[in-house]
Amino acid sequence: MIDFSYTVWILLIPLVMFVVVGLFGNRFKPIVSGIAGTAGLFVIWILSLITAYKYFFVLEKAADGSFQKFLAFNMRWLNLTDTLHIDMGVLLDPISIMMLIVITTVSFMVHVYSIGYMDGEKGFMRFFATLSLFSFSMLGLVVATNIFQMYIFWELVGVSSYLLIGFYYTKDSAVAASKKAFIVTRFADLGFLIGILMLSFSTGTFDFITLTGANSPAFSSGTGIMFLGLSTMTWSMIFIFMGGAGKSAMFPLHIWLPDAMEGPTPVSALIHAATMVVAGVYLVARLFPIYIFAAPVALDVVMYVGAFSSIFAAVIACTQFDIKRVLAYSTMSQIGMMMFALGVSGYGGHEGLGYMASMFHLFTHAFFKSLLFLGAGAIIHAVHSNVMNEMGGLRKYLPITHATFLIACIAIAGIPPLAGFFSKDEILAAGHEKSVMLYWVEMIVSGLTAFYMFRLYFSIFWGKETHYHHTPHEGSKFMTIPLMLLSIGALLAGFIPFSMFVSSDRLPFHTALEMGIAIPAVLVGLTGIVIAMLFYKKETTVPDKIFNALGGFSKAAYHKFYIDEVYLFITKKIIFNYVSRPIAWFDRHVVDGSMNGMAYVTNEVSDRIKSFQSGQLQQYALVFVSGVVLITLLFTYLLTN
Amino acid sequence: MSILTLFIIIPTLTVIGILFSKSHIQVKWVAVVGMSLQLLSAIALIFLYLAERRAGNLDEVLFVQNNVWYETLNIRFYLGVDGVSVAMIGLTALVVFAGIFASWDIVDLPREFFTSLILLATGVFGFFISLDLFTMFLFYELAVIPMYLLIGIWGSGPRHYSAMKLTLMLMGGSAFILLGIIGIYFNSAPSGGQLTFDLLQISKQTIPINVQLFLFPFLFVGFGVLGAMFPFHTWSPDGHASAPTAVSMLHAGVLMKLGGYGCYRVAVFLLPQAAHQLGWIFLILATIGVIYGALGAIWQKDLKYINAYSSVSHCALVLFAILMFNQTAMNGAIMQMISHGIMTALFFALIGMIYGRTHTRFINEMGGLMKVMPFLAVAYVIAGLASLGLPGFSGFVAEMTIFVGAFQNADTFHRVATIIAASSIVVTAVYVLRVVGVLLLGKIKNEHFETLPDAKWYDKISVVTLIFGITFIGMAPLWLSDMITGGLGPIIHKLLAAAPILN
Amino acid sequence: MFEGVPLTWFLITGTIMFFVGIYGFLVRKNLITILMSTELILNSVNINFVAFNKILYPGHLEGMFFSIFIIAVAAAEASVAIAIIINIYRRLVNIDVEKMNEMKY
Amino acid sequence: MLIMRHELLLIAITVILLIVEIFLPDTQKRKIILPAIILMAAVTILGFFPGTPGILFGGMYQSTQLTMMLKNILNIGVLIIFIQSVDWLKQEQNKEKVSEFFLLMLSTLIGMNFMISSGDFLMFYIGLELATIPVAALAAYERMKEKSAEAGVKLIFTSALSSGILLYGLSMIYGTTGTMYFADVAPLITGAPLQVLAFIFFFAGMAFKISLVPFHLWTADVYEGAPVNVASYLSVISKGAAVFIFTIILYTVFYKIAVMWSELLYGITILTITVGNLFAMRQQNLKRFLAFSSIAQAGFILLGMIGASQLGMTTVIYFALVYIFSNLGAFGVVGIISNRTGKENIDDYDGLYRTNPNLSLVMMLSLFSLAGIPPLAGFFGKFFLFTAAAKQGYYILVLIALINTIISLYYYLLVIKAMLLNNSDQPIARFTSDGYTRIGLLMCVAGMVIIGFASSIYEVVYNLSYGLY
Repeated sequence: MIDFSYTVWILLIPLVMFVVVGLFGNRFKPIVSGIAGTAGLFVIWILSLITAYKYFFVLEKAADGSFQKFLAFNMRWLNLTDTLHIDMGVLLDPISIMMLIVITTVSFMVHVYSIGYMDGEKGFMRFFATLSLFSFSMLGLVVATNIFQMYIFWELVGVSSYLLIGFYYTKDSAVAASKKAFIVTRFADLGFLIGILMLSFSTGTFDFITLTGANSPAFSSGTGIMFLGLSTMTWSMIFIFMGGAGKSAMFPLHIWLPDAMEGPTPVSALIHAATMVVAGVYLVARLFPIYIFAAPVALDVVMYVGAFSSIFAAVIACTQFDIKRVLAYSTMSQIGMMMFALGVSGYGGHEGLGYMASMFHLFTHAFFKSLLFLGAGAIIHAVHSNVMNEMGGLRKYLPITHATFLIACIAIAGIPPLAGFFSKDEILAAGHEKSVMLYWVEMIVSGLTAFYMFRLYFSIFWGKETHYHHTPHEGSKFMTIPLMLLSIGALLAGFIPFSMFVSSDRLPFHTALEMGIAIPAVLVGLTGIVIAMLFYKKETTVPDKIFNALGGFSKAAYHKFYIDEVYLFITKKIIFNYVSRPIAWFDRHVVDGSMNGMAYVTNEVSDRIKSFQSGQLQQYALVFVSGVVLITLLFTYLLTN
Repeated sequence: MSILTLFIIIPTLTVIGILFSKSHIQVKWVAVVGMSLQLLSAIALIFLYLAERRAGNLDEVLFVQNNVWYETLNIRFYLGVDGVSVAMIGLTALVVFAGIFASWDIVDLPREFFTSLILLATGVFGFFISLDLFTMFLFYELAVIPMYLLIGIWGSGPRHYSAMKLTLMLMGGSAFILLGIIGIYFNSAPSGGQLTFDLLQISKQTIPINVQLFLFPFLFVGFGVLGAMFPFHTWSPDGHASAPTAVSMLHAGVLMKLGGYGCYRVAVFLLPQAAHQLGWIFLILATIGVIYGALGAIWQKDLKYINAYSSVSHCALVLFAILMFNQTAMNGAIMQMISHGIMTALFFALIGMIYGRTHTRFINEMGGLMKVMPFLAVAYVIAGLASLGLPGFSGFVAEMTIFVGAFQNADTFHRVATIIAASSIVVTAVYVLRVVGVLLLGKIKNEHFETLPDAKWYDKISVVTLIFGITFIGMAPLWLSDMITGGLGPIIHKLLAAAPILN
Repeated sequence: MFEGVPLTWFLITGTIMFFVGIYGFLVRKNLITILMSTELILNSVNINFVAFNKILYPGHLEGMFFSIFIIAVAAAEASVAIAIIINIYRRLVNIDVEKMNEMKY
Repeated sequence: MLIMRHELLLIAITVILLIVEIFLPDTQKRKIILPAIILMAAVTILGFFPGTPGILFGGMYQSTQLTMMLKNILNIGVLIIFIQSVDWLKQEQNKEKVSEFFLLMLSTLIGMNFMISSGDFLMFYIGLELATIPVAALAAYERMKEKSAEAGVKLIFTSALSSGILLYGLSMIYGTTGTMYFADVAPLITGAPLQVLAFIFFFAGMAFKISLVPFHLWTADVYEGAPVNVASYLSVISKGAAVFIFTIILYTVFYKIAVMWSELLYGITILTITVGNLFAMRQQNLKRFLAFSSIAQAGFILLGMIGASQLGMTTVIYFALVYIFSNLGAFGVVGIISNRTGKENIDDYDGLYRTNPNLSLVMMLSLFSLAGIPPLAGFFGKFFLFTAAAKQGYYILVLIALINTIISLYYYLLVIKAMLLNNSDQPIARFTSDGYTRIGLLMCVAGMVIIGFASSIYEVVYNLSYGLY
């Protein structure tokens, strides 16, 4: 057995970086923080690659030929009950290692890119410190050995996301967006927490290996009907999925994601495209055995939510003009597809194709989506705007960006042989096996994806010639090199025989392209591209006409179907004005009033009885004598009874 | 003489030293030296305690000092600590230490200020180490009274009203406690023998159930008032709002913990049957308090009010956890006390420092302070994050322990209460982020604020000490949790014996 | 001399005197008259003591002694009272009890 | 002779002072102050030497360890009052009548001593009157002040009425039992209607002395009108002595109808504490304020009496001891400020701490002690009183009393608020008090601080006390 305990350093190095840069960063020049953070990331990137190599190619497989799932490191962190305790450790299995690769790669690229992008920004040091914190949290999340550790890091990525979205803290919109992101995900996390409580109470453990093992207590306990005809385990899984849905921006908890684009673009690339937002997918995948064996209803929920979110977001993406928002809705749509894939999946071998497809798409998506964001960053950096109407014809000024952006667009549109094609194809194949209707929904999403991506592409790089104040130019080497490296990933990632490494039961299996699915998908994608080209390559009025023709629907889509307004109504109007304010009033006037009332009554009584003390000697004597008489009468009464 | 007597002797000597100090500076330094010694003794106590336990000492309480005081009434000067009290002492020492630095700016009557502050601390220390109900009560009242002067003289706003209200409400609570204590005393030997105030000895008796049912509400409400139990919490917002910085810190950080600790150590421990029978009433109140305080905080505009309502919510969580009657939840309750103690002290320290610079506490009038005073702002963000239960800070550990513990009660009533209480974490996030957003981020609203200075060295000592406290516990909670669990044994045992059906 | 006069007669006399005294104390406005009323009360007590002693417990003289002491104390009391009244008169030129209400509430 | 030690010593110094006084010219009367204090101190100290218990005059006078201790307590109180009075006595208007003050006070003290030692209602009555009549003269001491005269009138007349009623009660007791000796009366108390009536009359008379509601109305006016030191004498010494003897009589003479008087005390306690507090909270004049506060305190003392046990009696005596120190502390401060500035209102005390910190501190401690705040002795006293009442199962009564402590705390805090919290444009100017006042106040503070911690005092009291059963 190879010793993997060094993997704990993958967690510790970013943490140390965070502390060191955070506390002492301002003693040095800003660039030092950037270099230090990047160097740390480089080290753990290498470590992750080594780990992956050793795990997949060197480590012996288990007796049944599957990849092992084991604790590389573990320590007791907190004792709760006799059976429940929170541990901190590193769990290695195919998906956690896959995630390690994704996170460290993208994170490293983003670090390098940021040195260029953030150059001269105020708070450079703060940026890198928080980025390290995020890397630490995200890595901790994926290697979590138990669900509580995952929850802990889950919260931590939430806060790093909060800090990074609100990086430009003097901008009110950024502050509002960060707040929104945190609170919405926090609300979802409440569901996660309740789910954990229910799950752990039924099973008596937090441990992933026990929970998802063959003899998991989750399969046998908590099966009784609890509420609305569903079992405890189903409810707990639905609650846990609520947490995942919040972080992964599934409908209706997605509202924070578009706003989160207020953060610096590298952050959007890292957190809101490649890593944190897929945590929900990862969570479901992590607990997949429980979903499939103990809570199939919850898995159906995952499927429907995923499918709906993907089409919902794709429609909105077609109507947006802010390039980062388009990408954000695209992200939401793609994650919806991953969720959908998990939802349709079965367990074991080819049955578990959806599971594999989901992970595969997660993997490829990370490359081309972060590439898209970084490209968008380069564009914004060049033209100082993120509204696509103010752009056009940029291919002349930004050749490298143009090329890489195009690669990413083709990849996400699902055109072979780029990465997106392979993973999307598997998803559609898995979907087709489960539900034909949803398969066609995803097919439409696929087409829409191609359309809005190329709408974006053509509007930016072709279209009308816009006059710029300053001639746009490429960023520094720090920015262009990561773009090129990532585009290699976007080009080639699809060729990895993913099912040989990642599968629902950790047993490798073979997959082949199903032409019956691949060909229609490619055709749909191409259709989308062609339409986009017709509409946007030259400046035309066709899109506007169509937009107007669709009337209310397109308007609603443009306004993101008014979900934000609903939330705003609930929070601002109902909670703030109709709950909190009355409570504050109630507290002041009723609760406190009753306390003050007691004092008032005492005072009043005191005032009323003052006339007894009239100063008249004879009245004193009268009271005296009446006292005696009263007591006598009282005792007469008492004695006669 | 046990090490515990130090915790009374040191503050007493400090007070004497302060009274004989010549200048204002000297007063402060005497206070600093005294309270540093106190902090060191507290740390030493923690280590000694852990060492003793590791050496296999299984006594219920350690470092016992037991002297007869009033022989005929069997009143004793009886000191001793278990894991819970050691933890509380650590908390107190830390907060007091930070409090001294936070009040470095006091110019008006500093001698009196520090005297009162340390007297208050003495009361708190004495309360936590006493094992005799009489001495416990004595220290309890000793801790409450200096509050009046501290708020009344050095406070702000409607300080006279607030001070009076706070004192009267707390003394009202203590009147209830007194009745409860006397009632327990006269039933402390149900099978004959000498009556006693000795907590441990009483805990080994079973007080007749009808007596328990009579006394329990008095004791629980009495301590609950100090623990800001709904609906007896209204002294807290007013009191905090008017109090000077260090007093708010000590008050919310430590004094309010006396309430929770008393509920746990006296009401529940000595009257377990009644606790089982009547606990549900107070559980409802506590649950209401958790969510009510949090929702109430959203609308407030004054920083101190926000934090006061937040304290109501957090302290209600302590009572909530105590009333869950199992080891995990109680452990969480104690941790929540410690966590909230440090955290809220940090909050009040920062609010005080910000107020000292901007001269307003209304969040609408401020904004963008991050730019002007980054140290204080970052510390405030940290405090806020700790308050909303972020992992890595003590609040998370405590809250999660409470929720997991509370969830072990499998009936619907407790479940619903738990879920309602748990939902407060969202509401907490709302108000914390609202404050952070309006106060620290965004643009600077008042140009006068552009030139305000950041934290001074003494501010930094105070803030860093407290931040260290919350992060240390938040990162490595195991020792604390285990230490507390060790102290919980007898009470859990007693509760289980009281209700065999439980669990 | 008292043979044949039953105890109740004395007691009734005493009681009447007592209440007359109290009545006088309550309604008279002149301090001197009020002082006289208190003397009435004390004398009613004397009657009681003497009557009880003579008729019920003739063996001892406790009641007699008591009344003698009461008379003596009453004299002392009266002297102090009158001294104060004179002082009042000097200050107010008036000894109306209702005028003495400077301190109240 | 040793049996009557206390009384004889007091009589001796009274006579000595009287003789000295005769030979002093009118302008030199002040010279008597120091000898008086020294003699009183000597008497106080001599009183503490162990004495022989015994009875005299065929049982009319009885001296026990308990009564000796009670007399010692009173001696201490009077000594403190003497010391505190010096500053006032040295004022110009009192120059001719300094010696009267001491002589009258000593006479009342002698009366009280006899009262406490009485074994017979006759002795009790004589002691009582001796303890009352000179006080009326003292209340009217300031001849030039209308208020003082009014106080004298109110005191002497209500006291005459109350002793009339008390005597009427005694006459009925005599009628039903045929004797006035405590020891002989006790077994003959059967609870017959006439005896109950007699007890009520007797009770009313005593309640007047202790100023229990509704027999308390004279208190505030007299305290306000009388010189401060006389008021403090009335509030602690007179009241203390009456409480002592009343407890003794209740426990030794009327124990057979204990059920009855417990019920009576129950109601009176609630009334006294509540009414006392409700009036006290609205006072402006500090003497009046302290008068009502002392009424409420008397109500608390009843809690111990109602305890009707050894514990009960101990707590009564112990509390009275504590109360003497606390109240004298408060009165001492009021007195010196009144002497120096003539200001007696709470408002006048605004900002006092800034100008006269030490006086304010003493005042604060005294008020805290009265309110029952630890670690001052008042806390212990009150705690024990509650314990005594709770021992008999009067939990509801204790609860009501406890709620009343909140009100009392409120008004005590009002004074503290004035002194420490309020700021004033024209605070009482800074002044240095004389040595006597300082010693007097220091004794009070020492008492307040030490008595609580020194549990041996409590134990001594406990061992000498006795209960009903």
